[in-house]
Amino acid sequence: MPEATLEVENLHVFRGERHVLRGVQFALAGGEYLEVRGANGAGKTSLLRALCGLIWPEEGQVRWNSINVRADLRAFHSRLAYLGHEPPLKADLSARENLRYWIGVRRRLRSAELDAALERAGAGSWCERLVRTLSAGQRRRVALAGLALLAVPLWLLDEPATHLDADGQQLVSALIGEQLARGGLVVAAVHQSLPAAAPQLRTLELPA
Amino acid sequence: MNAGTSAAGTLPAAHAAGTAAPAAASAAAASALEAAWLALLRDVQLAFRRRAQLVQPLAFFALVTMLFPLAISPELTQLRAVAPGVLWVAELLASLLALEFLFRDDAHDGTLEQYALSGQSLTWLMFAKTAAHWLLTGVPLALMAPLAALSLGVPVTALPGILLAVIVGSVTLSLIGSIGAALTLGLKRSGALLSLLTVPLSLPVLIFGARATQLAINGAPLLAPLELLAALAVLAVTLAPLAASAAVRISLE
Amino acid sequence: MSWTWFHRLASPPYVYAFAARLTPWFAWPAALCILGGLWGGLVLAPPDYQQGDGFRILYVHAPSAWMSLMVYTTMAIAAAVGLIWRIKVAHAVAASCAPIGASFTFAALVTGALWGEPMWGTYWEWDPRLTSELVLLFLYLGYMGLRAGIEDTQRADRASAVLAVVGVVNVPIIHYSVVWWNSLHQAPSVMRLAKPTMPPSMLVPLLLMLLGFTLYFVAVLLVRLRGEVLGRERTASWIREVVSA
Amino acid sequence: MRAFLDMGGYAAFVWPAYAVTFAVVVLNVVWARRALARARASARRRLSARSEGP
Repeated sequence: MPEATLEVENLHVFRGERHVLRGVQFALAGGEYLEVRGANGAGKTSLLRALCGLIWPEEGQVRWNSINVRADLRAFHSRLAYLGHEPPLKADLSARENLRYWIGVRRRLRSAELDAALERAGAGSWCERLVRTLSAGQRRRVALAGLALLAVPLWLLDEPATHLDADGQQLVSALIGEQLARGGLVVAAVHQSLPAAAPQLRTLELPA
Repeated sequence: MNAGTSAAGTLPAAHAAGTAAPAAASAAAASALEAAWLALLRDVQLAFRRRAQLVQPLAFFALVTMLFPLAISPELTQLRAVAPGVLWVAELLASLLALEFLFRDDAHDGTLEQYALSGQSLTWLMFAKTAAHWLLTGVPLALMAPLAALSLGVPVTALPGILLAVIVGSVTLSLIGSIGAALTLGLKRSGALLSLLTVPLSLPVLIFGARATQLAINGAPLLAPLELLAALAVLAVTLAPLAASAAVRISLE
Repeated sequence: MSWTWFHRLASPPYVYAFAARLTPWFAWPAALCILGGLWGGLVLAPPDYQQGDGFRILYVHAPSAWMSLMVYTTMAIAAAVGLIWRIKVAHAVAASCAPIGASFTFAALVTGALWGEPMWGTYWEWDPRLTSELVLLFLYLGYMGLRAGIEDTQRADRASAVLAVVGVVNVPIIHYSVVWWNSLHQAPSVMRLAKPTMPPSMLVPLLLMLLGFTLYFVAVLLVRLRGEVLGRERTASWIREVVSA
Repeated sequence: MRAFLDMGGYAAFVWPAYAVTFAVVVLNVVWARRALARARASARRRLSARSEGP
């Protein structure tokens, strides 16, 4: 994976009347992990959504490899994966079908790869069940399997470890570690630090 | 970091490396068409998991056409005179009803967000979704239209023409509807507003469709209105997905 | 190419101050034109040889109908500019247009109906012009309904802008389909008024009214625009000066 | 004057049409001014809220 950088310069974001992000600034290089912390409503989600270009910042810019991402948003999107609060899964499809469609829209996918990723996420035994029958933690695991499958350099994760048991949290840490080892970048909004967080950990505290 | 890997490693390490490591190199991006095809398949498969929702617009269509004989008169000559209007108004209302489901679930569960961030053309994906919607509601409604027409005393010879007109017209209705459904995504209660937005834009379809139906009933050649309906459909195919994708992006902001 | 002039022109403080300064320059000429048009239309113009004095409704109906279309077009252009270049002021213009346009569409409908009764013997005739006007009213209502339904101003701006652009593409299609439909069902309407042979004594007041209403629209738009611009501005210190003044 | 007001027998249609149109003309001015006043008031409120707040 080629060396990649993410730079954020003086980001100001409003949600309605509220000035949520006031001049957020950071730079992240390949292999680095940024934890965004802050109380509820401090703007963690807004930051992630502004980073991936869903929200237009009132001021400031986001640069990927020194180029403003607005110049070619679609190319930037093909390099990133964003996981929101809720895993983007359809309740009426099985875990496996969900990944098949979700990931398949973005990249060609071999069935062996899919099985391996599900297995890795500990979903091997129940991946044919409809998502509506899965627990919140299980759904989260399916989403993590999808994340690994996307194979993109930039991960933007919103509370990746919620609903997960200790084992699952280790899985998150392991996935992040591998992503960093490959030279990828990870930005995660978290309540509390992940266990066994990477040595390349950096933090950003958002004021309430 | 080692601790993490071993704790989560529930399968052979080589396997895991195989999935994740070559990543960027081996992961060929899906083409726009592949992506659109998958988006369409997903919606079709989902719809068949929830068949009850598929039947609702059809039942509604039948219900509305049944109201007219009861409200006007059971006399077939009278019904035949109003049949084009009845059919198209029922068609318009039934397709409106079905629109509610077009994006709502996808907006709730984050699917739309993932589409918008997929690096694929959102316009194509919206087109695929609308195509799926048309296949699942527009086509069945169109197939029901000849039956409803029969019940209104329309001669059998008129049915092929009616079927053709409704099929072509429903393409435009679905596409216009996709714009309205996408625009009202950010709203808590959208029912009446959705109609207010889409019905005025659908008037040309109603006019040409009803005319084609009238001509079919009279046994006259109906090429002229059919051509106009087809022109509308072409225009809608080229422009509506653009507007719908813009609206979806706005709803995600 | 330098865009600085453009951005200066579109910057909220500039627009606010400029709009305030410009308003009287449109308002007074508008009043003069309208008064002149009224005098000419009600007093100087001779009665129509067919419609007698009834034709004088023309002098309010035609400007209202003109406003309804002109305002919608302005709104759609402003919306498109706002959508493409992300200019807040353009969205503010579009948002200011809607209530003005809707009210004049309403006026065009009512005056059209009042004209219809003596001419056709019925208040409502499914004549293509009135029908299109009615559809236009629904387009305006949809636009305003969508704006009202979305709480966040920026999202409301952009969503309604998409609707306005879609609408303006559709307006001619709707109009021609209505004309086509109408031609199937009845003879051409009696209401053929914009006759090129209209004598100057009738035509000049009409042109004065059209000009007056257009100027009036700009004046009202400028007042509304200031409010909309102010509501969209969140940080700037210039608000303090404006508000305390 | 009487003849003018009578409008050749069309008074019942001409004058209401003018009345409606000019009601719309006047109301638009009133609404616009009121909208501006409201925007100013709310801007003032927001300013004071901000200066008191953190």
